[in-house]
Parts: sequence; C-alpha cells; structure tokens
Amino acid sequence: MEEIKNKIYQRLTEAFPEITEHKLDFPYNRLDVKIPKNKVPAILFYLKDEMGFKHLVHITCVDWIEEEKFELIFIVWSPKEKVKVFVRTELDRNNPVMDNIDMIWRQANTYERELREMFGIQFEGLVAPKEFILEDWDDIPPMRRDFDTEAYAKKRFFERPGREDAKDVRQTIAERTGESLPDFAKKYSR
Amino acid sequence: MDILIKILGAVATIIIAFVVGMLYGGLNRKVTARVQNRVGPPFWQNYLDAFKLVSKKTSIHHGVMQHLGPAFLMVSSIGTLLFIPILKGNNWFPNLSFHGDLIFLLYLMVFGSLGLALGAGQTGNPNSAIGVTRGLSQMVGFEIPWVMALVAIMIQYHTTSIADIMHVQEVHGWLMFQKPFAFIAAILAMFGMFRYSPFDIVGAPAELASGPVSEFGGKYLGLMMSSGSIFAFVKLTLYTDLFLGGASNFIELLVKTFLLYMIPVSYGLVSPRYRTEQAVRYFWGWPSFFGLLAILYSVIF
Amino acid sequence: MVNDKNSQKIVDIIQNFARKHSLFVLAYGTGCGAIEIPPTMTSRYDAERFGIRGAATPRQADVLLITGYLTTKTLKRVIRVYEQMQDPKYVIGFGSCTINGGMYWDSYNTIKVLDKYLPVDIYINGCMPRPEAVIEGFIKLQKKIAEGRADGAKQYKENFEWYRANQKKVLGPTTPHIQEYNW
Amino acid sequence: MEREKVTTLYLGPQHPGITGNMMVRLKLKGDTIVGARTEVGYLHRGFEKLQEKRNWLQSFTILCRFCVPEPDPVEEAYALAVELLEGREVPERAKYIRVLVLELARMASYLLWFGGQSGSAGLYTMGQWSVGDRNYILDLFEDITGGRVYHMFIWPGGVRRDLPKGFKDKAMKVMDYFEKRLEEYDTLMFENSIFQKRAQGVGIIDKEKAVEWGVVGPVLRGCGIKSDIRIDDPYEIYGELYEKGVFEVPAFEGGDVWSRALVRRFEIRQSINIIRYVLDNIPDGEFYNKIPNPHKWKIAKGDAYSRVEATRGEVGFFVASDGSQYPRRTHFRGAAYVHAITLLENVLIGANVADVSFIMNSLGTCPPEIER
Repeated sequence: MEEIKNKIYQRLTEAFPEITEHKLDFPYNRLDVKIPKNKVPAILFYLKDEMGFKHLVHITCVDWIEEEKFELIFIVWSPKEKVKVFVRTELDRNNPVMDNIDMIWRQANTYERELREMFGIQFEGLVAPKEFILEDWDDIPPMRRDFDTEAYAKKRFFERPGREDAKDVRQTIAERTGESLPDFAKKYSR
Repeated sequence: MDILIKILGAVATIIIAFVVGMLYGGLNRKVTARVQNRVGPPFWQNYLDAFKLVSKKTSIHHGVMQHLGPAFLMVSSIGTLLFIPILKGNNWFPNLSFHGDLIFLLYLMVFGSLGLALGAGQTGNPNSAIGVTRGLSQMVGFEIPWVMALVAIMIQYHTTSIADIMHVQEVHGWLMFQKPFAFIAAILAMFGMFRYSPFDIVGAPAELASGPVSEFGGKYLGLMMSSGSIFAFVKLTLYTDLFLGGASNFIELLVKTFLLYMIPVSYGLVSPRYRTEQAVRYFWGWPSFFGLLAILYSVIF
Repeated sequence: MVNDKNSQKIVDIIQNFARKHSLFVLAYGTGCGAIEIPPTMTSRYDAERFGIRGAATPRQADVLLITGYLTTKTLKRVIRVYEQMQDPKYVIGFGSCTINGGMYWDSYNTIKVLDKYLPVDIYINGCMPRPEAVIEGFIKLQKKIAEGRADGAKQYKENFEWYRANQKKVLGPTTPHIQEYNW
Repeated sequence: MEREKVTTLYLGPQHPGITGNMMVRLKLKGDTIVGARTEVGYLHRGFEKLQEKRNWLQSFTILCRFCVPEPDPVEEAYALAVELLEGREVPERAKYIRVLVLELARMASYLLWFGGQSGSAGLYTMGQWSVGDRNYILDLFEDITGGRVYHMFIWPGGVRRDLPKGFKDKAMKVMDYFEKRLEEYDTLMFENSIFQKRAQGVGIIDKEKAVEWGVVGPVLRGCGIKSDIRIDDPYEIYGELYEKGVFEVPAFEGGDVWSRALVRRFEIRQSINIIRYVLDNIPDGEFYNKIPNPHKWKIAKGDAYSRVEATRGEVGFFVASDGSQYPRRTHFRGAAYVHAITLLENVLIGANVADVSFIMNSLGTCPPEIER
C-alpha cells in the first residue's frame, strides 16, 4: 500500500510541481495533495486520463470562516490501484470563484450546482438552472457557517408552544375531544 | 300496458346489471387480496365506493364534453345492455334484444370509449391525452381478433342475430366446442377488453396517474365506475350468449359469467403490463391467427 | 318534505356511513413517512379491509396523508393538491414533525406546525408511526366522519384568508392565489 | 407535422409512479422521450447544517433519516468516518453484529425494491408478497435494535446493544423462510415472459462509460463490471468473508433493467449466506468500545471519508472536524445523487414514456438522499 501511494505521489509531483502540501501517512488507502485552484482541472484530467482514477467519488467544501477561506476537496478513486486521492484547494471566502470541471465528469455538474446554491461558490462556465434544491431563497447561502438556522427558523416559521401543565397527555386529549379514556390508559395515568 | 311492462323490464335489467357487475368487481378485489396474502375488503366495498363517489361534491369545469364524456359511457353501456338477450327464450326482459344484431353491437360498444376519449381530451391533462391515445390504439389491437371471431360465427351460421346464434347452440351444442378457434380468439381479445393486466396500460397508475380518468373525480368517477360494472356484465353476458349457449335461468347466468370473469382476473393477477406497441403486437399475433383459422374453418366447412 | 331537516339528517347519516368506509388516500409521499405506507397496505396490516385504498390523482382522493415534514417547496405543491381535491376531503398529519417540527425544530427549510397552513383532521404521532398507529389513526378519522365532526374542509373555506396569510408568510409572493382549480 | 410536436409532461412530485417525492420533466415526441430534467429539493431538510449544531453522538437521530428505505448503511458510513478520523478501534463482536444488521438492511431494502420494480411494471402481486414478507426482517430489527424502521444502532466504537437471547434460532427460521420464498418470487417475476419482455433491452447503460459516469453498486454490476465496495475497499469483516468464500458478488452483462434485476435477486441470496455465516461464527466478547462523555468528546482537527456499499450503490460520509465537540462539516454522498440526476436524464432519452418509473426504480432512485 505504501509503495503504491509513493509511486502515485511521485508521478503527480513530476507532472505538477505546483503541489504545495501532501499527506501520505494514513493507515489506509488514502493520499492527500493540495494545489492552487487554477491547476485543479489539469490535475483532475491527469488523474482521470493518465492514471486511471476514473471514478469521481465526491466533491465537497468546508467553510473555514476564521481563516476567511473555503476549502474545496475532490475525492477520486482508482478501481485498479484501489487508492483514493484527495485533491484539495483553497478559495477566497469573499470572492469564491472556481473553474467548472463538468467536462471531465459530467456528474460533477450536480455537485457544482449544490455547492453554488449552498455556499455561493461561482463555477465559471457552469450551465445549469439557477435553482437546484432551494426555491425562492432570500438569505445568505445556508451552508455557510455564519448562517444561523435556528434564528432563521424562529423568524420564518410558526412554533407550537410547549404544554404548561404536567397533566397526562391522554387525559388532555380525552377532555378535548370528549372521549372517555380507555381502561388501560387510566391504569397508567398519573 | 305492454309498453309499461317493457319499461319496467328495462329498468330491472339495468339494476340487475349494475348489482351483478358491482358484485363481480367486489369479488375481484376479494380474490386479488386472497392471492396477495391479504384479507381484502368486504365484497360490498364497491357499492360503498360508488355511493361515496356519487355523494361527493364536484366543482370542476373544463368544458361541455368533459361533462358529457361519462354520460356517453353510461349511455353506451346501457344501450349495449338493452340489445343483448339476458336469458334464453325468456319473456321477462326481452328489451330490444331481438332487434339488434352483432354488427350493430360492435359499433355500440366502441361508442362509449370514443365519448370518453372526447371528454378526457377536453380536460387538457396530458396524462389523459396520452391515456386516450393508448386506449384507442389498444382497442384497434383487440378489435381485430374479436371481429374475426364474430365474422367466423356469422359466416358459419348465416346469421348476425344473437338470438339466432343462441338458438343454433341449442341444436348443435355450445359454440365453445363447435368453434374452438373462434372461442380462443374471442377469449384472448377479452383480456384486452377488460383492461386488466397485462393490458392495463391505458390507466396505468405508475406512469399516467390513472390515464383518461385522471381529471374526473366524484360523481363522474362514480358514473364511470357504475357504467364500467354494467359494461363488464354486458360483455360477460354476450360471451355467454355467443359461446356458452346462453343461460336459461338466473343462477346459470351467474355461474357462467362468473367463471368467464375469472379468466381475465386470474391472468391479470400474475402478469405485468405490456407497453402499447407490445400489446398491439400481441393481439395481432396469435389471437388474430386463431381468428383467421376460425374464418377459414367456417368458409371451408 | 324532501328538504325537511330530519330527512337531511338521514341522508347525512347514510352518506357519512359510505364516506367512512371508503377512504381514497392520495398517493403522495411528502416525507419519510411514505416508507410505512407500503407495509400498511400489504399483507400483515392490510388497510384495504377498512376500505382504505390509494387514489392516483387529487381529483379522485378523499384523504390527503401528509407523511412527515413538509419543506417549503413541497408545501406549495401540497396546498395546490389540497385545493384540487373535491369536497368532502380530510387531512391526516402523520408523524411528530407535522405536529411541532419534531427533530427538525431548527431546520431552515421545513414548516413546524402543519395546522397553521392546512386544516388537519387527525394527527398521528410518533417518528415513525407504526402501521398499527396509522390504522388506528384512520379508524379515529372514520369515527369522526361518522359523527360528522371531520369538517376541516369547511373550516378551511370559512377561514380561508387566515390560512392564506399564514401560507404567504412562508411561501412569499409565489403562493398560489386562487382557491378553485379549474384546469 | 403532428408527430413532430413536442409535449411536456411533468412526472411528479405528486405522482404514483415516482419513487418518493421528486419530479422528472419530460419532453415527448409521441411516446418517445427526447429530453428529461430531474428536479429535486422537495425533501431538503438541511441535515448537514443541523449536524453542525449537534455533537458527534447526537447526529445519530438525524443519520437514519438520510435514506429512509435503508438507514443502516448511512449510520455505518458515519460511524466509520468518525472512527477513521479518531483512529478508534472496534471490537470483533461489534463488527459481526454490524455486518449482520447491514445485511438484514440490504435484504429489507431489496424486498421493498422488488415491490417498486414489479409495481411499476404492473405486477402488483409481487409487491404485495415481498413487502409483506419484509415485515419478518423488520421484526428481527425490532428484536435487535428496538426500532422498526429507524434503528440508531451502529455507533462509533461498536453497536448500541448486544444480540438478544434466542436471536439466532429466530433469524435462522426467517432465513429458511426466505430461501423457500425466493423460489416463488422467481416463478412470479423472473420467469414471467411479460416481465422479461418489458425489462430486457430497456434503460441500457454503456459498459465502457459506466465508471466514468459515476455508476455504482448493483447498476454497475448490471453492466458486467464486478465492483463492490465490500471487496474493493473492504470495511468491517467483509474482506475476510470474501476471501473465505462466504459470499460472491454477482455481475451480469447487458446493462439493462433485466440484468440489474438479476443482480439484485442474486444478492439477496448472498445476503442470506452472510447472515447464516455471521450467526454461526460470531465471537464472544465486548460489543462496544467505550467512548468519552459525548458532551465533552472532542476530535482532533482533520477530515475523513468513508465508503459503504448500500443497495443503491456506494454511499459515503465526508466528515471534517475543527477540534471541537461538533463536526465542522459533514457531507453525505448518496448513490442516487448521481444516478437520479445526470445518469437518469441520459438514460431516459430515447426510452418509451411507459418505462420511466420502471427505469427509475431499477436505478435505485432515493430522493431523500439526493437533497438530504
């Protein structure tokens, strides 16, 4: 496993000297590389076409609000080598712009639509309807860390107040609807 | 006085057809449930359903044809019913059965579907529109073996009157055994006529909601359900008259029609549905072949 | 004679009896509760014994079963579906999340209290309610119908403005604006 | 000229043929589909946002709601991700119990799928049988976990409870029943010539392109590619079981609905094998590695991605921690996320409109896991 990972990493550094960080010492089949964002499509192309990383596993984004940046992570898997590679890149949180990669894997289109909607990342050249999951959204993109879901829910939706007495629920319901309480319920009533 | 008895007889026929047709529908649901390991609804469930549907309020208006479509269906069912001899040589409800013949009946049976097609077309629901086109193409499919079977009988006995054909069977025995090819073709066409699986693509819920009727609710659906039940009784009685020698009393009629009814029901229980073009291809295959055989047999012998 | 009060009462009793024993449930799985509907309809629980069966389109249905939480996007569709259904019609709120939001109490995309938006006749609590609970809920509804107390649709018509205002609060300008659907 | 007219048909969200709550907008020429667009978002609850406010253990109430027909692989994926992130070990007995629960969930999900697939073709009897029989598996779940649909059973560090007494006999009886029952299913569904006619040659996926298009799980195996996370990237004891020959991974050439149906049918058989083996060979010992007090349980900064084979294909959880007791970010990858959008839109083109829900069911569409 270590040899395969080292070999893959060697090939990647030869083709892409721009790789800034890497991490190989995972106890399982995983390999991390970090690269500037303008090189991401190139390295993904290279991984897919030259090295057999055919399967796009995942595209995700983490909001590091303290450092004012988004971290984009592309996970690819090689069915032959049985290794997954994490390609990581950083975006400016205030102006998140990224290259579109759905010509490499067309299912990336879906991931990009979601990231655009949930984080507000603009993918240049992405052709898709504007709305994906949300409809008529009027706040900041909801998956950003500074969006407070509880406050939003309180503001927008009705809330049912909790009960004030400590009476048995069955009793309350029975009184409300005018039914008689069944025997088994009486037995357990407080 | 004579006309009064006739009217009473006609009304009684309609009521009997409704009751029996609904009962068969309920028994169908019961049988289906038993095959599916369930208890199933009581056999009178369909009456309750129909009554509830009729008692619902309806406030949909898409145009005149939408209101007339279900009425057309009902008129066609009742009209066909009145032209069919219910019992053999019976004076209770002769209705109009000695005036119509098979060719007239063939037209009358299509009339209802066309009316429904017009009504469903006006609702503007794309599901209805697709359902109607499918229904009509499937009708083109099963009409061919059905007409072939009838033509074979007509050629053989030189008559188009149902009453005469019934009379012939008293002499020669049931046409089911006399004309087996025609019977097979007609039974296979019957699968399509009843629209149970595998030929239920017209109203397949999984792809078309419920097809032509998807925009009809409440009273209209109740009307369609009743007319469907009457029509089922009509078809079963017609088959009994043509191939099973008719029935001389009511019990015999019930037994024969119920046995016939169980053929499409039990086949439908274990088959998925055909697509439209597969259905049409099916009907133009073996059923039409048997129909052709029946005609050849009639012409040669 | 025909329009006399007592005969109307008798007609009501007969109609309610038929309505009670023939409930067509609209096939719309709005939330995760849809997973317990197939077991309810199949062999072990078999809801068809009570006359409960599925209906494919809103025009034919009597009962709108809200199976679980409603997102705002679904709520709009549900309102349209509900208004397309023909009287008399009933709504069953299924699962804790229709009652008070349940585990989605702080979610930004689901409504919390269903009866502010649609008139609910019966709530079934639990997450997920078992098929027994579903059948129990339907039987309660049948009892209500037989007694003539299942008048959610009437309530909706009388307080239409209030319901519409609540719906507008969540859905904004895209709220459906007509009540009668004639297309 | 009339034949050239393009009709738009909205399939859903309220539609009996749609799996769950989603919409497919179809462009039709006659009966043939010339364009399809999936529209989702009717079930979005913002789970990943909610998880940011729940600690590592509180997330478990949310997890099982990700994909309702089959909640256990999602729990497993999250537990695995947390374990990878923290480097936590799992006792051997817990691994066996996990595999048992996962395989039971696989069977339950496939039985429900039988109902969907045959119901969309109009064979309702099959659905009634298999969904009714599924209750026996749900009974086993109730015995193990206490829940019928949602279990919240697989936790980081093990499982929540041990197996109850007398469970083995009960489970073996159920397995015997299903072995007998599968033959009846064969007669009703797979040997039915009409079902074969409907399923063969419909919804074809190109074998060459399948991996690139993100096809996973039974759908990929239906294209003739033997690929399964359980053997490719083994977790728990699956690698060991595969080497011992306890189970096989069936794959069928063709890439159509029929071959996918066959894959699923034969996988139920394999699941029965695994469950029998696990019940016979389960070791004694602890079933749970004690975790710290969940309110004070902090995990060092880092991220992890876990992969689990569910019935729809590969599901996975991305979990990132910032060193606090709450996850910084979780992101779920469902198989249907790819299958129901880009793949479905492409497979539907050229198909008959009658086959839409048939194809959707065979791709294992599950809307709640798309939008979460």
